[in-house]
Order: sequence, then structure tokens, then C-alpha cells
Amino acid sequence: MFERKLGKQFGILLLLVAFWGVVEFMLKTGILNPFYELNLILIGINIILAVSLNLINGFNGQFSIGHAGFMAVGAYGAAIITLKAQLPFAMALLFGAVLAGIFGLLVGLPTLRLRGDYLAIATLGFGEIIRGMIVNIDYIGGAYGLSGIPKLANWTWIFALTVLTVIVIANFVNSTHGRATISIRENEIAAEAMGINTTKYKVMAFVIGSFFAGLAGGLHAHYFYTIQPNTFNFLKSFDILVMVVLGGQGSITGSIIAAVGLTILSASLQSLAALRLVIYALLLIVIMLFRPQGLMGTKEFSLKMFRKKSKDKEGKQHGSAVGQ
Amino acid sequence: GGGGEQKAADAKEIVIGGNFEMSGNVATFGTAAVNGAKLYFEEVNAAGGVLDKQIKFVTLDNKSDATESANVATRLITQDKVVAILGATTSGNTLGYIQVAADNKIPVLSSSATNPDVTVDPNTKAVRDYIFRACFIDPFQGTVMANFSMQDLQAKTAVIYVDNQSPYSKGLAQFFEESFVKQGGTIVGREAYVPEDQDFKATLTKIKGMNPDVIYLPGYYEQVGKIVKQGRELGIDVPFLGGDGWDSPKLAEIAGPAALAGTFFSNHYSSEQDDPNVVAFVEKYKGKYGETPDSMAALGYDAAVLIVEAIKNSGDGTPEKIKEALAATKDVQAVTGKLSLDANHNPIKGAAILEMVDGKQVYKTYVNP
Amino acid sequence: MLKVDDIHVYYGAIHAIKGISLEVPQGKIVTLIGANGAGKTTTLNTICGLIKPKTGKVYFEDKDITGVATQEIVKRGLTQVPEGRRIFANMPIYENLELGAYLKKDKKEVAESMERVYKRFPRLLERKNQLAGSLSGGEQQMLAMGRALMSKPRLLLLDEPSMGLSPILVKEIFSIIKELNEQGTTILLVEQNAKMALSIAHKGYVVETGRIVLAGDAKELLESPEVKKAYLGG
Amino acid sequence: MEVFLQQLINGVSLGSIYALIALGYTMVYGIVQLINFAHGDVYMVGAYLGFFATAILGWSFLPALLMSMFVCACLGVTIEKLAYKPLRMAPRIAALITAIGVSLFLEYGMMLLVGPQVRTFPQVLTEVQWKLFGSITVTNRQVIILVVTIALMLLLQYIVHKTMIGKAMRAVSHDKQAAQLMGINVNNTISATFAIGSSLAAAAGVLVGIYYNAINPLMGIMPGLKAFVAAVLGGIGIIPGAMTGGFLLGIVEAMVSGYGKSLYRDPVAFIILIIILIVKPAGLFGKNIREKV
Amino acid sequence: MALLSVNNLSISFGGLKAVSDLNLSLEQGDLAGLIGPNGAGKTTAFNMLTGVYLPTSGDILLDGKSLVGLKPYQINHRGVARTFQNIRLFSDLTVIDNLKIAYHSHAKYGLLGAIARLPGFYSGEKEMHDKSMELLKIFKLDNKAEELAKNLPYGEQRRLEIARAMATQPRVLLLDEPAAGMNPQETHDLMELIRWIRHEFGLTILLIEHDMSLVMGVCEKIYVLDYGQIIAVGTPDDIRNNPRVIEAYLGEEAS
Ligand SMILES: Nc1ncnc2c1ncn2[C@@H]1O[C@H](COP(=O)(O)OP(=O)(O)OP(=O)(O)O)[C@@H](O)[C@H]1O
Ligand SMILES: Nc1ncnc2c1ncn2[C@@H]1O[C@H](COP(=O)(O)OP(=O)(O)OP(=O)(O)O)[C@@H](O)[C@H]1O
Ligand SMILES: [Mg+2]
Ligand SMILES: [Mg+2]
Repeated sequence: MFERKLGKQFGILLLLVAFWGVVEFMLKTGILNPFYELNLILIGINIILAVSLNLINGFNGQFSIGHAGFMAVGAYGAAIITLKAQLPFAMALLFGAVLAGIFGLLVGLPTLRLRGDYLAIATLGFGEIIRGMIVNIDYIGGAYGLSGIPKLANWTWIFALTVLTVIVIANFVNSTHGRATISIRENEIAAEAMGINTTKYKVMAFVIGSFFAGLAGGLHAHYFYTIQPNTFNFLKSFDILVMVVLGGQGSITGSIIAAVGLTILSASLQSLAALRLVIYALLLIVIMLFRPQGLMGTKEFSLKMFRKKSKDKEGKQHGSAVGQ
Repeated sequence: GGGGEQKAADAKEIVIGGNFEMSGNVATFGTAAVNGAKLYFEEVNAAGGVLDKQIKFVTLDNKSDATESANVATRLITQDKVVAILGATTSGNTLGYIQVAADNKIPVLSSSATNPDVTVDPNTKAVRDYIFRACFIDPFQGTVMANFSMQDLQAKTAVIYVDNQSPYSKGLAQFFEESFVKQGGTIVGREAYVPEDQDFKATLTKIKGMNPDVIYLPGYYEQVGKIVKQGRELGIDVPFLGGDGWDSPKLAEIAGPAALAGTFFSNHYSSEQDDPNVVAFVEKYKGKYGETPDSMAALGYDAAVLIVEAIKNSGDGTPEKIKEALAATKDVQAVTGKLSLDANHNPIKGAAILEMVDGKQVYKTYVNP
Repeated sequence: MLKVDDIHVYYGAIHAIKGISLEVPQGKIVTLIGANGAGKTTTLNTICGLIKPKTGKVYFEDKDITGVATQEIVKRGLTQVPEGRRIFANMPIYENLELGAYLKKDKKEVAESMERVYKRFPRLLERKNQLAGSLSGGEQQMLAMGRALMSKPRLLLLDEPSMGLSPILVKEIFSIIKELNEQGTTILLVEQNAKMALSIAHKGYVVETGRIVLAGDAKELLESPEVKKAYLGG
Repeated sequence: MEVFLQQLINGVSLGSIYALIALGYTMVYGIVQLINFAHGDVYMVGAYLGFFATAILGWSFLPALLMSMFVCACLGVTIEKLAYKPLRMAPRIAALITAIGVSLFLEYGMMLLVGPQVRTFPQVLTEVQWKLFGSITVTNRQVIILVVTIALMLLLQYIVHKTMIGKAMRAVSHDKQAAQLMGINVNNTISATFAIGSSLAAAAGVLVGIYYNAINPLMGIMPGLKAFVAAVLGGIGIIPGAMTGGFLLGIVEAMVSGYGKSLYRDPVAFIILIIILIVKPAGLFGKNIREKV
Repeated sequence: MALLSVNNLSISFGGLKAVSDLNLSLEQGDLAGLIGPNGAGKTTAFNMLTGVYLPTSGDILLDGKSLVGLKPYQINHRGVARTFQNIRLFSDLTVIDNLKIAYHSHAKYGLLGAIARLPGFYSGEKEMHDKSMELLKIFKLDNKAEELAKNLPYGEQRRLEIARAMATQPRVLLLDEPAAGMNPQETHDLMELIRWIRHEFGLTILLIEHDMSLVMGVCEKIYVLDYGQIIAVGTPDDIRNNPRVIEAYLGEEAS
């Protein structure tokens, strides 16, 4: 269990590269037209957003609903670098993400003493403060937003960074640091008594989460040419929250599945106007009613699951046989 | 790409895309514009179509969001293979997707995006080849109202009260201010609200204390109605001035006729105008939708008129030719006037100045550019 | 008075109660003892309708109350003092007691019941305006009992009333139980403290992993070697 | 001074609207521990019902108000039964997401039904204006809303703390099973909570609709959010807290607009909110009860 | 010098003086009990010892160094671990993860090692796993390693809490009512276990308990607290026969 399984890791890498290659080929040859590309990009961005919010809400158990604010910081931060400083894209992304991470630190430190819904309101407030500030700064376009941002993001960038985000967060979560983070969700008092520096790990979850939200923002800005403060309002934060809860708080694969599913759903309902949101709303309600813990709960999707399930079934039959 | 052109030329119908706000915070505008455009397309189809083909108008909802707008445009272009796109109604949502259209060489005709940047790249000052509009632009409207307030109302001081989330409103304000100051006036205060606001009294109380000769209020009718009403309640009796966003029968309902006494706005047209084109349009619209069209509806209709005219003139209905035809638009009779597009792809048309009297729009003057 | 007939209870896939039957005769104290997780609490919760059994029946005074809503069962004169006391922590003592008499519409009767409870637990009267959550463990246990008595139950279910209490309070609680019984309340008592429980009870049942494994006269059980070994510490 | 007084009046009248919505919010919140994001949309539905009664059916103010409150009470109970009740045992966040779902459903369902455009109320309450100290203006509608808010606050406080149903509500909020053991019907109690909360929202909707004279299907989003903020500011579940929070928020907004820059109103209001929460982590009236270890 | 010494420790909540002038002194290897009526302030004393509450006055010295003002996790790092009166496990996590979390402060790799999966990560994880399994074996929980903590029977949950506290590798172990809700047989087994770990790990143990068979059975020294004050200290026999203790706590005919 604890030896480095180079073979398996290499296999996964190969699979990822193959997936990237096939899609890239299909995009280049036009088998997949730009509409598909755009939605693949959106899926990638949404995965980064959902997985990073899941770290804060799902794994760390802090109720944050201001994720779009950090995304805005990353988007504007990155766009300024390419637009006003004409520096390379990678630097812009890094700058945006780091800036968002710094904001995460600024938000995280003072609000950590708040719990539950009080924290939620504070994070929502921060999201709105960030947006309110942006609206009032003419240098970055005020309410108009920034336009003319070069389209530097593409499938390759998004794919690589989405994979990177997932790997970093998954590796974090599946380590002693991740367990420390999760223990805070489970029982903060006990965690502290067991030697976990809860403040450190709460801030860390916030900073890592907002860093990646910022990265998503930077990618967004450099794919859609323009960014506007309104794109990052509290409704956007709710969208991300919905992905996390729908997928399952504490399940990375759940977040990924939900991000993919909801992005595709949204795209396929475009022609329905108000009806689309009614359908979306009903779907949310129905899914939550049937799977209140989210699609995946806190479990991760894996092929093993199926094997285990069939084993469970055997076990059950066995049990009932004894009962008779 | 090439595939799209081929298809458009061969198909039995011409597909035109609509990228509009059907949900979200400005769903009213998008809905009105789509209604207007649909009305004209139906007329054309009933009369045999254009280039002997029927028009198919595919509208998708951009949720009043710039990113969604890009998403919708991509889908229209690549899935529905449209030859041109109408929309969006706001400058922000239009700016959100014009690059997508330009990259794919599909012409865009916005019905009511009035910000100059929509057709001219602010960084390079180059005209955007594929982007056109059916409405006049902010500088023109702002300037018209500044002139009117100084010359007709003898104003020396003004307060500007803008919708902080609307590039449209801020644009008008900027050009009003430039022109007002250039002619020797003073702006004594700049205030802002957000469209979700219900209560404006705090800011209005402050404005009252500034004692301006006029208050420039370049917003949309729903908020404007409340602002004027609450302003009058607080005892502000100076004129309120605004732009085309005021145009809706709802304005008088919200503010009440009495409060609107002494308010003026610039507009593309007036549903009260006795111009036969306007009368006919208003009648048709009322017949179909059961309500009086506002300027969003009129501009949606006009955008449809312009695009059909361009398709007719393009000869083959390919995006490339439609673009060229749009650029060459000249003297097309539409509801809001006889339209020609200038070098910056903006229609050359004058503005009507309307005064609200007893809750009715009364035609005051017509200002030519 | 109470008859439980072969109930089976599941928590999801977990088969917690695998066929329990028991009887509580009028005017007696019956005790249910058994290891942790044996299913004692589950049995009590099933009796008072908080959990529905998958199969089996519960009869109270010869009427079938299986599947009847808890508040209806309470109306018929059966109340439980739940495990862990579950008092309403953010309400004062007197409001807790008032809620105990929620179903009693007669104001005078409620006032009288409250008098009786205060008389039995003078400590509660001293502190009647104090928030229940700030009481010590023993006081909370008294409140929980007092609250249950407000509805004047004919059958009282008690779930580990001595848990976490100091030896002196344990004795007090048991003497209160005895006294209550002598005044006519029938009692079904669940206890870890098997020795004490059996010494005041008339009848006892031993539960193990969801089944009754032993039943009989309390005094006999107290002497039985199996019980001695497993529950009385050798 | 005059300006200050006028601003104070502006703030109080704006705040009384936040407070009015926040009352129902905080009540539902206090009893079922659910951030009912749909509350703002029930308020919107209430406004439409009032509009329907007055503008289409031509009813007068009071019957319209009562009808709207009654229908919304039923709506609230139905929403609870269908969307929240099945999730009582589920993690709280699940109910929160369905609340967002219900909120979207009401907003866009209404938009489908009546279209996105604004509607205006007929003049059902003739407006009277009073001038104080020369130039300070107050309207009868402002006074009505203020009086109604305070009256409802007192009424609610009485219901929750003095009546048996109120005690049952608090018991249910603390421990549902223990409440059942007292003979309390948990379902009915929660239904009553939603009925009262929703009818309060409806009352707010009708009053605000008449006061500002314009309603649209998305009108509930912002006031809903602000009312939520007000409720949290006052301390979740605390009825006088919600009212105070509402007034405070209204006054802060008015003062920032009046003396600061209207552009910065929302950010400043939120900054003040966060500062208050950092100083008083359980809101103004909330006790910061530390979990007993 | 005593390993843990508590000097004149007091705390009040509002007007209530929950603990006043508490003095305790434990040598390396001591196994002591803290008893007293409900609400006497026993748990509150533990809470001060572990940094959950800040004492109003007085001092706590571990090896001569003060613990007052440190955060709970810092006190844990100094070598004081505890269990809780109301079980506080990480109930949705597996048994073994509960222990691994407690091993966290002894982890052998850093943040970078975890994210980049450097070789140190694998060896570090293996070590934690092995050590956790060893502890589980001691507590007879190794066959339940992959079970969710909340699915364990109550008695096993109590054992798991002790095991988890042990995983932080403490020098002083504080147990708050470890036998609560256990039947006599389970209590008996627990006594054996407590004796054994004290011996095996050279621990110093202080425990709160209302079950006199356990307290009298394992503790060598007993402190009795009433209304926040020590009213008696001594061997089990001393305590059993102390009239003040009988009156306040044990009642007549002490068992
Ligand atoms: N809500 C629940 N979900 C799943 N399993 C449960 C639940 N409640 C109890 N169980 C399981 O049912 C079985 C019986 O539990 P119950 O609480 O009735 O035991 P008990 O005899 O009262 O034990 P104790 O002496 O610890 O109170 C146990 O195995 C327990 O783990
Ligand atoms: N956070 C707090 N705020 C106010 N009072 C408190 C707090 N914590 C404890 N107390 C009070 O301090 C006193 C001592 O409580 P503590 O929990 O230490 O008792 P204990 O000796 O552990 O009793 P038990 O044996 O019942 O567990 C009690 O009166 C309790 O109500
Ligand atoms: Mg039990
Ligand atoms: Mg204690």
C-alpha cells in the first residue's frame, strides 16, 4: 500500500496524455467544433473551482460561499499582467492565483473565529466587497469590466492545469495534512486536543482553495476575452457551491462529476430561456431529495467501488441466511 | 469556417442567431428585443422570405452574463451554423461575445448596445469589421442631452446619478459630463445606485442638498421611475433628464404622472409619435403581444429590418457578403428612422427629445447628429 | 400493560433488534439489562414510536400502538425519559416542565402537577428560572424525570437514568424510581448498573445483540451465575 | 442636522423593510436551522398575489393583504413538505441546496408565468406626505411599514415565547425527538413555523410592492439576501435581533450613501457587517455559547 | 520534582467559581483518580490542563514549564493527551484514520513531500500505518481498523478514544469518565488495560470516574473535588472511609 506504485502512476499518466491527445486531435481537425472546445474549457474551469471549494467546504468543513470573489481576484490579477504589463501568460496565471491566495489569507485570518452560517455570511460579504471594489476601480474598467484580454488559454493549458489542480488537492487530502484538515471538519475540539494546529490548517485550506479559484479566474479571463465584475457575483458562488454539494462534500471525483454534468446541462438547455432555470431548479431539488449526501457522498469514484458493492451483496445474503 | 458558408448558400432556409438576455437581471430587455425581431421575421417569412428562403431565427439565452454570451455565440455559430447574430441588448453582454464572432467571421448586429467600444476597439481605435449596431451611441445621446439642458433649460449646474453596474449608464454620464463642462456648466455631484436597489432616498437627500439645476439620470425605466417618484417625495423639483433607457409605458406607472412633470429624455423613437411607420409598428406589436412596445422592442425590430436588408443586398446570404452589405447600409426605412451606417458601423440617426406631460411622452424636439 | 411481540428493527442494513418480546405488567418495575449496543435504547424507542419496527407489534393496554405517532402514544399515557436526558437546554426549568404537560389543556391540573414535581425535587424549585443547560448532570436528570412526570404517565420508560451520576445521586435516583412505582406508576427501566436495577425490579430481561437471552424474576436473575459473570462483574 | 434627520428617517424606512423580511427569515431559521433562501422569493410571490388581487380583481388593500398572506402560508407549508421535510435527517447543506433550488424555481417559474417585465400596483393606499421641521418629509406608507414591522415583531416575540405553540417550536428546534416525547406533533409545529414565516414574507411583499410601486420576478433576490444579512447580524433565530439588524443595515446604507460615497455603499455595509461579526461572532444579540467540552 | 504540578488553579464563569485553588502533583508513572459530585469541576479542571479553558489564576507546570496560555494543540505537543466525557471521535472516519490523525504531529514528511509525493511520503505513511496498527492491536481493535468509528459499539468507541490519545505519544494521559456507559465486565477489562498501558509506556495517568470499582481498583492516589475545591487526597482506603467524602459523594454504606 505504501510503496510508490510507479507502474500505476505511469499508467494513469499515459491515460491522461492519451485523452488530451485525442481531444486535441479532434479539435485541430474540426471533428470537435469550437462549441465543444468552449464547453470543455468551461468544464475544466468549473472542475478547478469545484474541487478547490470542496477543499474548504467539504474537507475542511468550513462553510464558505464567496468563492467567486477569489475567482474575480485571479481573473483581474492575471488580466492586468497580460494587458497592462504584457508579461507571459504563465506569469499572469501565477500572479492571479497568488493574489487570490493572498486574499484568501486576508479573509481567512479574521473570519476563522466565526462558525457555520456566520462564516458563510462573512465570506459572502467578502465576495461582494471584492466585487464592489472592482466596480469602482476605473483602472480595471469599473462596471464595464476589462475587455480585449488576449485569448491565451486553450485546451492544452486548461487540461494541464485542471489535472494539476486535481492532483495537488488529491495528494494534499490523502496525506497527513489532509487528514488534519478533515479532522477539523469532524470535530474541531478533538482535533485540537490531538495536537492539530487547527488555525493553521483552516487558513491553509482557505489559501489553497482561493489560490486555485484564482487560477480558474485567470484561465477564464484569458479564454473569454472580457471579464466583468457581475460575472463574479454571489450567484456564481452559489453555482460553485451547488457543484460541490451535488457531487458530494469531501469527494473530489464527486466534484468533477458534478462540474461536468452541470456544465453540460447548462449548455444543453440554452435555448429554453426561463424554462432552463426552472428545469435546473427542479433537478437540484430532486437530486438532493434522492441523494442528500451528494452523488458520491464522501467517497471517491473508483472501479474498486463496484467490486466492493458486489462483495457487500454477498455479505448481506450471507447475513440473512444466518438470520433464518 | 468554410463549411458554414457553403451550408448557408445551399440550405432551404437562412439561419439567423439571437444572443439575448432571456433570464437574469435584464431579462426584460432581451425579451422585448426578441419579440420585436420575431415580429419582423414573421412578416418577412409571410411575404415569401428573403432571397427566396425562409428565415429561421434561433435565439438562445445568455442569462444576462458575458461569459454565457460567449458560450451562446459559439453554439450559434458552430452548432446552428447561423449567418449572422443579433444581440445582445446590453453593451456588456455584447462585448462578451464579439471576439468569438469576429474570430469565426460571423457578422454581429446589436440592437441596443450603445457603448462606442462595441464597434471600435478602444485600444487600437480600429473599427471592428464584423460588429454593427442599430442604435445610436452613448456620446451622441449624452451630448444631445447636455446641449438640451444648457440651451433649452438654461442649466448651469447638474448632478449625475448613474446605474453603477451598467456600462450604458456610465457611458451616457461620461459624455454628458464632457459636453456639459465644455460648454461652461459645472457638475456638482456624481452619485450611483445599483439596479437591485429599491430605495434611493438617502442619495436623493444628498443630491437635494447640492441644489443642482438639473439631475441627469441615464438609467433604465424601472429604477428611474422609482428615483423620480422618491425624489419628488423628498421635494426635489428640478428637472430630471435621461436617455433611451427611460422609454417604457411602465415609467409613468411606476413614478406616477405627477412626479414625471418636468422630466425629459432622449430616445430613438416615441411610441406616441405620429410617424406612420411608428404607428403601424405599435399596432402590430400590440396585436401580437398585447402591450405597448418600448424602445428595446423597437430596436429589436429595427435590427431585424437591417439584417434582412443586408441579406437581401448580399446576394448570396453568406456571412462575408452580409457583413459587407451591413457596412454599406444606406437609407433603410425602419421604425426608429431612416437608417444609414457610418464608418464606425453606427447608424446615423437623430434623437427625439421627449417630455413627460401627464404621464405621456410629448415630442419636444428632434436633434440631428 | 405493555406487550412487545417479536419486533425486528433495522437501521438501514443493520439488523439491530432481532425479535424481542417482553411484557410489563401493571404496577411493576421491569428492567432491561445488557451490554452496550445490545439494543436496549432501540427497544424503548420502538415502543414509544420514535422508530418503526419492520415486523412485530407493540400493545399498550391491549391496544396495538405499532406505527402510531409518538405524540399519540404519549397522549395515551406512556412517556420516556430518554438516554442522555435530552432536556431543552436553552429554556428555563419551568418551561421544560410546562412542555412536559404539553398535552394537558387544563391550566389548573398543570399547575398542580408542577407543584408535585417541585415538591419531589426541591432543587428544581430553587432554580426554576435557570436555563436547563447550565444545570449539573444530576440536576438535569431530575429535570428529565420531573418533565416526564408532568404528563402523569401510567407507564414510564427510563433509559439509563444513572449514567454519569455520582454514587450518591445514583442511590437517590433509584429511590425515586421505587417511590414512583409505589405511588402507582408502572416502570420499564433500562440500566447498565444491573445490580441496582435488579435489586429494585420485579422482573428482568437480559438483552444481547438484539435478542432476549434470559428473562425471569429479578431476584432470581440477580443470583443467576450467567448474569453475575457478565453483568455484575463476576 | 436636518439632513441628518432626513437620512435617519430614510435609513429607518429602508431598514424597516429589511427587518420586515428578516423577521420571517429568522423565525424559520431559528426553529428549523435552515437558511431558507426561498424566503425572499415567497416575498416576491406575496407581492404578485397582492398585485393580482388589487390590479386584476380590484380588491382593496386589506383583503388583498390577507389573501396574499394566506396563500403564501399555504405555499410555505407546501414547500416545506415537498422540499425540506424529506431532508430533515440529512446534512443541513442538502436542505440549503434545495432551498436554492426552490428559490430559482419560484423566480423563474414566476417569470414563465407572468413574464419578466415590471408590474405596477394601482393606488390602493392614498399617499399622504408630512413635512417635519420645514423640509424633512415622511410619508404615510413609511410610517405604515414601520408600525407594521414593530407590531409584527412584538407579535412574533409573543407567539414564540409566551404561547404553547411557540414553546413547542423552540422545543422542536432544540431536539425533535425529545419534543415528540412531550407529545408535540413535530410536523404540525414545523408547518406552523413555515406558515407564519411565509405569511410574514407575503405581508412584506405586498407592503413593499405598494410602497415602491414596482414588482418583478427577481425582486426577492436582493432584499432576501439583505434580510438574511440582517438576521445574521442580529443573531440567528433572535426575533428582536432580526429587527435591529434590519434597522442597522438600513441606517448604515443611508448614512454611507448620504455622507460617504453612494458608490461604496454595499462594500462599506458589508465591511461593517464583517467587523461586527468579528467582534460579536454570534451577532449583536446572540450569545457566543461555547460548546461545553 | 513532580512531572505535572498544578498550583492554586482557579477559574470562574461569570459569578460561578467552578474550580478554586486546585493543587495537584503527579510524579512520573503515577496513576491517580479525580472524583467528586456532579458539577464539582472535574471536567473543568481537565479543560484547563489541556488549554480548552484559560484559568483565571494559578499555574500548571509540566516538567517545570508552564502550560498556561498555550493552545490545546501546543499542550498536546508538550506531552499531555486526553479523552472526553462525551465521546468525541472523528466519527465519520475509519478507526485507523482516527489514529493516524493523532500521529500527525509526528509525521515524517512535509507539505511539499505530500503534494509532490516525494519518496519520504511513502515511507512516512507506512510508518504511521504500522504504528497505528500496533496500537490498535494493543487495544484489540485491529480487526476493526477499516470500520467507521461511529459504527463501533460504545465500549469500543471509548477504547478507541484512549488509543487515539495514546497515538499522540503523551507522557501524561487524562481520562474523563472512561468507563461511563460500560457494564461491569467491560469496566473490568478496561482496568486491566489502563494498568497495562501505564506500565508498558511509563505513562502518568489521571482519571475522572464515577464508577468506584474502577477508581478504587486502579488508582493509587485519589483527589476528591467538591464545589471546585479539594476536600480530600489519599489512598483508596483513606478516601473510602473519609466522612466528608461519604457525605458529599459516596453516600452511606459506601461500596
Ligand atoms: N441511528 C442508528 N443508526 C445505525 N445504527 C444504530 C443507530 N442507533 C443504534 N444503532 C445500532 O443499533 C444497535 C443497538 O443500539 P442501542 O442504542 O439500542 O443499544 P443499547 O443497548 O441502548 O446500548 P447502550 O448501552 O450503549 O446505550 C447498536 O449496534 C448500535 O450501533
Ligand atoms: N463553559 C462554561 N460556562 C459556564 N459554566 C460552566 C462551563 N463549563 C462548566 N461550567 C460549570 O462549572 C461547573 C463544573 O462543571 P464540570 O463539567 O467541570 O463538572 P464535573 O465535575 O465534570 O461534573 P460531572 O461529573 O457531572 O461531569 C458546573 O456547575 C458547570 O455548570
Ligand atoms: Mg442505550
Ligand atoms: Mg465531567
